[in-house]
Amino acid sequence: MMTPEQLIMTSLALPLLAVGLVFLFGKIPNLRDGCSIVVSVLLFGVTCQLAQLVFNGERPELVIGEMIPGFKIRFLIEPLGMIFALVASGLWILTTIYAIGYMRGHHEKNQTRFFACFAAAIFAALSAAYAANLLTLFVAYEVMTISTYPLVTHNGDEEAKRGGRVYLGILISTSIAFFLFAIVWTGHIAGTLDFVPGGILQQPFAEGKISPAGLAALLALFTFGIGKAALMPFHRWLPAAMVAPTPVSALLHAVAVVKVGVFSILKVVIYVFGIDLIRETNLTGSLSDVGISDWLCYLAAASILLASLVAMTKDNLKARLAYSTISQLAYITLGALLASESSVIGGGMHIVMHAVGKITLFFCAGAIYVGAHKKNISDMRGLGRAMPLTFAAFLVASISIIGLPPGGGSWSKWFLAVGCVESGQAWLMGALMISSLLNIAYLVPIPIRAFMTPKGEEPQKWHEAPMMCVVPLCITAVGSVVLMFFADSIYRVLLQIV
Amino acid sequence: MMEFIVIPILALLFATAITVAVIRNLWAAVMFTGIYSFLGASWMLILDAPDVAFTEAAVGAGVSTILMLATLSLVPRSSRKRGSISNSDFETKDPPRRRVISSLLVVIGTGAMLIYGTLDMPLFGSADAAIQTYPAPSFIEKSQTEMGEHGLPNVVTAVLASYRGYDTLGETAVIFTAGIAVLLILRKNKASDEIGAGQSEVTS
Amino acid sequence: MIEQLIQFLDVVSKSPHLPVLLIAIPLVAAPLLILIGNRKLVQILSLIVAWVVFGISVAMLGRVLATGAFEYQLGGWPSPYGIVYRVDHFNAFVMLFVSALGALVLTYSPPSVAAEIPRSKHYLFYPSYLLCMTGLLGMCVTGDLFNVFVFLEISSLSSYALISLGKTRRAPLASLQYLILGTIGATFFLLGIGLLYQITGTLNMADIAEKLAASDAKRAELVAFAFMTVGLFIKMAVFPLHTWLPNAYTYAPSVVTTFIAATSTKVSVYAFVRMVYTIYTPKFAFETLPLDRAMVVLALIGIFVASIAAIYQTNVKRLLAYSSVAQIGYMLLGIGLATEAGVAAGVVHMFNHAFIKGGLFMVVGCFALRIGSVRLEDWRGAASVMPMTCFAWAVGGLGLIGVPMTAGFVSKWMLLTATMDAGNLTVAMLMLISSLLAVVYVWKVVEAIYFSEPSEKVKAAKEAPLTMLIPTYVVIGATVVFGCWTVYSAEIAQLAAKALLNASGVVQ
Amino acid sequence: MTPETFFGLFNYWIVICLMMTGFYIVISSGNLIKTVIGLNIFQTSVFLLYITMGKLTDPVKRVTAPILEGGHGDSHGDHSAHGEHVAQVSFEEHASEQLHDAVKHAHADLSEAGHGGAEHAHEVAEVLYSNPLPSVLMLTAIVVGIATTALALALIVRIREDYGTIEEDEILELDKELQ
Repeated sequence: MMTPEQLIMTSLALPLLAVGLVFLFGKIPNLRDGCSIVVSVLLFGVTCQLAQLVFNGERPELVIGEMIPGFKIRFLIEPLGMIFALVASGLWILTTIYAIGYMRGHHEKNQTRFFACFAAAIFAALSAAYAANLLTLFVAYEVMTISTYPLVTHNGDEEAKRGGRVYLGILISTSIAFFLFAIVWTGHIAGTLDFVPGGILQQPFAEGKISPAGLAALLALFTFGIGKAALMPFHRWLPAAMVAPTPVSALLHAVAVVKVGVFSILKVVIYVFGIDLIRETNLTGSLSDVGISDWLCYLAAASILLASLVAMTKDNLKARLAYSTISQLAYITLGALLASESSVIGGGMHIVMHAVGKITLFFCAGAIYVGAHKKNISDMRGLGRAMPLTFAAFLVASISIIGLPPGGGSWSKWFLAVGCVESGQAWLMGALMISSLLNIAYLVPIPIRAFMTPKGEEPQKWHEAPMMCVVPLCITAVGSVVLMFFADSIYRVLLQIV
Repeated sequence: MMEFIVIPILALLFATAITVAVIRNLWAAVMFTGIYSFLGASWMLILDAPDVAFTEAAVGAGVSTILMLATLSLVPRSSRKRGSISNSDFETKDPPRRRVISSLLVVIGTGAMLIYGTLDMPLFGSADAAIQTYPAPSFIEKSQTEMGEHGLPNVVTAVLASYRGYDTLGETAVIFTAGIAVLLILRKNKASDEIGAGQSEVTS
Repeated sequence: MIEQLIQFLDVVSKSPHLPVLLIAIPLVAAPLLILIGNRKLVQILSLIVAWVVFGISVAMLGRVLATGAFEYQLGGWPSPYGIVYRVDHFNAFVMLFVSALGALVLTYSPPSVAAEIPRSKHYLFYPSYLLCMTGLLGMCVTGDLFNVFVFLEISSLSSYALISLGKTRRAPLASLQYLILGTIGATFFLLGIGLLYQITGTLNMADIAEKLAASDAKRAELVAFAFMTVGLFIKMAVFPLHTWLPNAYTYAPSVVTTFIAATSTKVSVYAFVRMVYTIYTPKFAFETLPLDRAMVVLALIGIFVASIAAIYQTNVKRLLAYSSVAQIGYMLLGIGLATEAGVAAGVVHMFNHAFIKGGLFMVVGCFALRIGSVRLEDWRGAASVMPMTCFAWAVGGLGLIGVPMTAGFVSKWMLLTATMDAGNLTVAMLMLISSLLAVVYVWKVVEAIYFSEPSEKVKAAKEAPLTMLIPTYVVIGATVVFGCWTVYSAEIAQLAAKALLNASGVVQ
Repeated sequence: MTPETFFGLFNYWIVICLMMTGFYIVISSGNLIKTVIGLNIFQTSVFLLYITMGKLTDPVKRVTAPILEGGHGDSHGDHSAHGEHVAQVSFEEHASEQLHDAVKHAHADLSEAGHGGAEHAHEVAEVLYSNPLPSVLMLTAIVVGIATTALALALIVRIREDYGTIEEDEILELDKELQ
């Protein structure tokens, strides 16, 4: 049995080991891909062990050392991070299996680079999940940006290059110009960068080291600086990243990358500001009651609606899913910024629910592409008969994303709605409701049309994608329903943090 | 008495400098530079610095003038102007007006700043200037006692060889560097060299 | 960890003559090498000399870390009569990276030199290189102001010669342009020394500092300061006195560019810091004179203008040259803060940037050797034939941008923290935004080499030789190592900053 | 400003004017050789400034170059002919200067214990020396200067070989044509 410290170390080392093995066996595809799968299963095992500890109230810690004089790279696992790590590592197994099927079925080049970068991105996701301070989080965040860039530009054509440029440009610029600035500013005011329950800014605020306006500015810097949360107007990178192969879109742009973004925002809200500070601080004193996060909440709500509307106009399936992701991420950001207990719990829970649901949708999109070479929704009429499993999974996952029972998403949306009321912004609930309706409008017709419309002209060409693609998507689809019944345990775990 | 010698020298120095600035013929400019160095050397002699004066006369007025004349006479005709050496090759063009004005502004600014700085300087020749009182005992006394039997009567030489010997070593290194440099620059590439001078190859 | 190293170095560094050996060995070796004249032998011997010099620097740093600053009186003459070499944390640190890069670049050089410099000149090239390194080290080690001038000239003259060796006819012209500006700078510096000498009667830096504190010749002090500053700013290539640098870096042979870009401007920055913090006081420089504001403005304008200029370059050497001008701005920003954190940030950026820029120019040298061009359009698609070289560029480029886990991030972080602690939020913000420009010019190259169809020249090329790749990877690797582990970079820089500020009477 | 200060600083100002003339030539000239000439004059003037600083004058005592006169040590028999010559020259210079000063201050000078008059000038046993250090420094600087000049000229020869001209604007024009 390993000590908690060793467990953390192992769980961080395993993805790196995978990077090494993938490069080492780059010439022998079967061995290379075998290694990926074995390592991912091992990693999930280790993460589960850690989760057991964390959910029982322990807080395992690992200090790597000083990266910059006075600032340490340190990991400390708390429940929110643990949940995120579980989701990322668990879905990594499925994605790896799926990716092997997809990449081979598609005869992609540079598969070695692909799998290596993939493992590196998982490493970054886990580091971010375990980060004990803002510096560690930032380092992990940037490592993730860099390691996913080659994945986005994987195809190497002009379109991929353009997509990569937007991706890197927005993520790096926002992170350096805003996020880094906000971190250093926080350090300057608070004297520490550690994540502390209750926040580290309360004390300096009470001492008058920062004004309410300053606090509001700092919060805005964090919110925009964490560009991976794809809050409008810094959302363009996400559709741009859709030029990547579908497994990348699935794991990274539905799970790891974007979830690192919203996860970071939640962390900042809970452990740097402290939800009390955000909820109780007014910009203008007693006269009118303008909270420091209010305008950001409105922006998030607008982002939810706008992204949904844009999604409706997209015919390309992946683009539609990308805008749907932007919209769903804004739910989580909104939950964080509302800074009430329920909204934060709802945000945290939505990380899980949305991850499982959205990865299913992307898997389906990939499977459709592999099986039928269709990218556009308008071409998918009647496909459902040839690919029943895929479209069934699509339907189930859509229900979860929309927030209808029996999808897991119904719980997280419920908590978010309650959060709106708790923090006195009940009318924002309206935005959530309208958006859910929009979700129905842009997601449900896809499987419906695929099943209902009579067959097209060339049915013989269509068939289900290879088993390695179909099995993972079925598992995740089932998962998104099963989560409905585990929402209670997630709730109880998350209750520890607020 | 001294003024009678100094004033003409200074006047001449100044006149020479101005002449060099305005004259267009390069041969003449070089000769006037030599004269300038020579006049400077004379003044140094009056200022109690015979060693420097002689070095300046030899190096500044002598060697450097010769080098410049040699440079001027090394005139490999350009392909465009093949033919006899015409005197016009050695006429410089007047700088454009804008450059003259901006240069003058820079120079006047710099000069004014320096003059501002001199306002705090000890007066010429004053004995209580820091430079004359510090360090005590002075180099002159010190060199005599410390050097013992080796005490050179010429304190400049003594200091050069002892206290500031490493400046002298550095000075030798400078000359040596310049020597290598000139060799490197002027040495023709041998036929055995794989790469040519690559005059025609322009990488930018 | 640090104690063990100190113990080891303590044994090595017992010799009291280390500071003079540092200068004397290469200075004596250079003429001997020319007498030897054999191309291969000269190459090997100069390599040995360079590594010995590096060893001495390491030993000196070890000694400083163990026992603090120490002095060496040349010829046994004490100050103010004789010349004194003084080694403290700051210059030991600067000498360490100057000699390290000097040795590494020399190790890397043979194939590149063979390709770019005529064979018959090799036996002159290596001694010139050693002399240039000696000059730079001499400027650091000496505690005598006039001696600084002498060494400045040694390094300058040899760099003029080295730059003029470039293949194209523009190299001599670039060299002459540098010579003219450089000589103006050096003469200004000499003038400043003269004024200081006249009001203090001494040339020893510590001595001058003492006398200046008591002196009331404020106007002369100020003018001396101004002239020395302008002189050094020219050598540092501070905007707008940087005009010599892009041409010089572009047209010099790759090895020369690498060495000069990595070390030369940093040593001038060193001299400037010495002047401000050891000879004068930061109080004088930043309160009596508003030099800090002027420096912030110059630095920021310089960073923006040079970075934008870099974006538009199609010649990679010139691109990096403009980037160098911009990076000097960051060092100035840190130094101008006059706080311990600020100076430490400036100093550590000297160190980090030396490695980053050195590494990147080494990569350029590899490309120049195999592709025969430094134009970006000829590098297109190089990743397919030169994967190792291209990867080195990517890593070095990330360092230049300042991505976490590279040395550039450490400097950026420290600089930002220091600026913020000094209460200058606007400057901190502008600094961050300016650093985004680096993303554009670095990534322009990354895209070209990784995601383009190979150009004709690339198709004929092959991977750079190992003798060049290994030193390149050592330097590039160092940028990553010093990005994650800062015991020997940032922590020494902090010690140096502390010592400097304590010496100049700034209460912390 | 008193006339005394004015005359005391006058020498420096002259040197500064010379220096600035040199500097002007450097920055205004488009001809490479002319630029080098300018550098030469600029540097020479800086040497003059140093030397001016080192000079010592004294109303009474004799001031000479820092070359010790005979009888001072017992072991200077082997000094060079060059040194001897210099010593003599400066001695003569300063003898005349001394005479002049002595006359000027003859009646005002009370510190010489009642002695007055021109004839006493020769009785002053003590000799003052100008500061040798500026000379030492400038010897080094002159050598540095000539090294720079030589290097610059070598570069100019190369440039003229390559471009056929030494006018800066023509060279830039030629480079532009090629691009």
